[in-house]
Amino acid sequence: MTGIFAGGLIIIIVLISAGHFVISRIKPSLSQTRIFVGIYLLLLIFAVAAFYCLDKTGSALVLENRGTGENEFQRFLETGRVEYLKGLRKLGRWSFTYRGQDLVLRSADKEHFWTTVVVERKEAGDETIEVICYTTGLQLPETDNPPLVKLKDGQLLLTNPPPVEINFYVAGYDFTMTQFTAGIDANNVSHELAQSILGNQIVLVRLPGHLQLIVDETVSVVEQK
Amino acid sequence: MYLNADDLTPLYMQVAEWLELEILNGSLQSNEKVYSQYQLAEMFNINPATAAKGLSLLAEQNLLYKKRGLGMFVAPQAKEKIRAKRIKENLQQLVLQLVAEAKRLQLSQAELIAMIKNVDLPKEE
Amino acid sequence: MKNVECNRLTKKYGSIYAVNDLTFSIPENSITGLIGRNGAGKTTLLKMLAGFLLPSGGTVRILGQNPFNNLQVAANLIFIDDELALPENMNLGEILDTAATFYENWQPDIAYGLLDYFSLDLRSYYQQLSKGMKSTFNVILGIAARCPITIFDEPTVGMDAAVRKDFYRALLKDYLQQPRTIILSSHLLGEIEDLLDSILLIDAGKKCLHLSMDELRSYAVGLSGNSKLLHELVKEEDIIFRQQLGKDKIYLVVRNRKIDFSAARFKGLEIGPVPANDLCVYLTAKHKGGIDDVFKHS
Amino acid sequence: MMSLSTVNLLTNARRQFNYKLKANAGLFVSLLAVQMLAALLSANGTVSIGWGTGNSVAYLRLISGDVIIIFSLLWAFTAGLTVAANAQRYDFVFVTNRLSSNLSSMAVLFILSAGGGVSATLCGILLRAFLIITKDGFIFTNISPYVLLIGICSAVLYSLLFSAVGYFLGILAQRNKAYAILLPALFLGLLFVEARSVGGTRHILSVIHFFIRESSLLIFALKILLTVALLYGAAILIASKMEVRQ
Repeated sequence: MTGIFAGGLIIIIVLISAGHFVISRIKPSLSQTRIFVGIYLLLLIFAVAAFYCLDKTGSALVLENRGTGENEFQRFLETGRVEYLKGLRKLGRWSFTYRGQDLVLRSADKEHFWTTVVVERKEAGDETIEVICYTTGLQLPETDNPPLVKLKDGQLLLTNPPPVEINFYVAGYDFTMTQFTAGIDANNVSHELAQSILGNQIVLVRLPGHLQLIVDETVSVVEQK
Repeated sequence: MYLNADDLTPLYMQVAEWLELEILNGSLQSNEKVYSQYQLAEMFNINPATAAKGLSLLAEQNLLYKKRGLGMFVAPQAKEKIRAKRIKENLQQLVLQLVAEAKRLQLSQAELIAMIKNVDLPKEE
Repeated sequence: MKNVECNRLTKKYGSIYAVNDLTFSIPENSITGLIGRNGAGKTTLLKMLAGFLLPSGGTVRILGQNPFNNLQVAANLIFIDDELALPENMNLGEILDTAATFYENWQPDIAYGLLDYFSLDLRSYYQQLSKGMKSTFNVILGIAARCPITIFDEPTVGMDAAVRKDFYRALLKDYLQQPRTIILSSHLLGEIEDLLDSILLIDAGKKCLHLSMDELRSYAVGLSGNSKLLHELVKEEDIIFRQQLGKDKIYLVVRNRKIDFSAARFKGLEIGPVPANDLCVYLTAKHKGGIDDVFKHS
Repeated sequence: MMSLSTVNLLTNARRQFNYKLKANAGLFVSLLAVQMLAALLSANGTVSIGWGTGNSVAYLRLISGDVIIIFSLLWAFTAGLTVAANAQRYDFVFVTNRLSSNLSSMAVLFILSAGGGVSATLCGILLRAFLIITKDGFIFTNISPYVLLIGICSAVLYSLLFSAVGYFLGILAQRNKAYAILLPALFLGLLFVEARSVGGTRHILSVIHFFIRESSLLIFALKILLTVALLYGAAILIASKMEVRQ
């Protein structure tokens, strides 16, 4: 640790010397200095004004209020009860009329279906199958990536959505701020944040009570208790 | 105006001499105020102390007199005194040298006098 | 009142004496020339007077106070040397305006007037000026500041003859308007001779002479004539300079002891004054025969 | 007799301050350059963390003004060095003495540090504002004006400390050029000794912890101001017997 620290300090000293060399060669006149500094000050003031005036509600993430989501998701997996998940959003909803006695639930393309499926039983005799896709993630265009759901020949076919990569910029406090506030240090933000941004998707399948469900090995299902 | 820097006569004496000439040629009349040491210093580009020394040299010879708070003035008989002094000191010295040189060159007295008579000075304005 | 007083002032660098046991004083309102050859210790002496350097021995008093690290002395003293360390980002006009805030007697009209006269642009930068123009700007600062103690160390380096002449005249005119104590150092006396009240001649850090200009002019006489005859008349220790003129004719510069040489005049002895500048050169020369001594035996 | 000027120390220090602020104004431009460079380096984020939910991956790029502030602190250090070197060169052209020169240097460094600290923090805001406008998928912690003020105060205090250290070392180096080589060598030597003594006393680390582990802004300010006062006091003592080499 101290070794890294010493190495870092050596780099800093080298940086200082190099910087000092360059800085001592920057020799703007007094009038040029006034112009530069004036423009820079205006830019900073403008930036601060912009920062506080911009509409940030769309993508605002108040990190402090965001739970990790891990425990809730665990409880949800144990119980299958959707109400354990906070901040659920509907991504998609499908409804089918089905009169068959049994139903095969499988992934459409032999691949494993990534999203957890929760099965809820309705009363018997209902002839509709409802499929709702939920997410705990943020409402961003990129995260709204629901799977495809089809009903065909007595099979409920689930297709993984095309994979997406989402890039986020997360700005926390500067170290000068975190030292005196218990705020978020951007450098301490870890996977949990990424997880809470992307969130967990679930597919809720509401089936008539009498329906015999055959689950293919390509799908993981949680039965609601 | 410049004093002759190559002349080895001390500067203050050169100043005094210049003032004497001014009195002689009538630029400075009797009882007229003479230049102050500062004016002289500026005119000749010299230290004012040097100029003051030139003035006091003339004052010592009673060619100038001092009025308290007003400065130096030309003494009433200054012109005559200067004339007498210069005849006695300068002219006689020059004549002596003149005669000595004539003698060295074996010039007769008559020839020398003729030479003197023939000198045609440009008229002073 | 003595504005500048030095008592046994010494400055040593290692084992070398830059200034060695100098004792002198300068009265207020006078112009003093500090004359000496290159390396005689002029700059070291002046920097001690200005309070920049700490003496190794002896004392300096400026206006009755020790000048080192002394704000009151600094407020009344300006030291101008041949290249001032001025900020590179400020133009001449800005520097003049800054100087005006520091010196209570500052004369803006004279400063701007001189700048204009010497064709220096207010918007130009000091580091871009030629050597001579830098010197010109320096002396403008020195004159316009009107400090009771004004020190110029080799102020005319790089100036051409016309500018030098104008500078001396400007200095004199300003001195006449506002007399003060001016110390002017130079390795040559010739140009400044007429301006001076007195001269302080130093050689190898030691004081050679401190005389008024008139005393200096009668300090020595030049004699030329038969060498045998001259050596009978003159004591060896009085000889300042010796030059062989012909086979047995010699030119001597000797200390003026008010000896009546008139009797010798008839034996072909010529007596004349010695120019002050030459005298200073002779007095600070290592050899009484000057450069000729080097070639004597060849 | 020409009337002599008398001058009050503080009056003179104020004149020197005005003069030196102009003479050292170039430092503001180098600050600007340093912050722009740091902002540019920070614009792509520092660490990237990925999180996948099977078919989706989120990459997080962490943005903060830390690099800008650290660069600005290094600038403050060199500003201290520069002001010390320039004091030796420029101050004595005009009326001054050592105390006045030091006092005005401190005032100049105070202004420079304030400028450095404020602009470093605001430059961080500029960076955030820039990213909000130009990048999609931007998520940030809302910095309340109160937190911003705390950030500015602490950045200014850090800058004061760095500039005072630079000034002290600069004066030491002016006193004797050998220090310019000796001190960094000594410092590095100490670092290596510390690096090797695993469980031993770690002075440098504890000095750093003394400042960075302080969570009360008030006590932090006291610590900084006390250290800065000690450094300046030492600088004044060292400088008082120094000759001026123009």
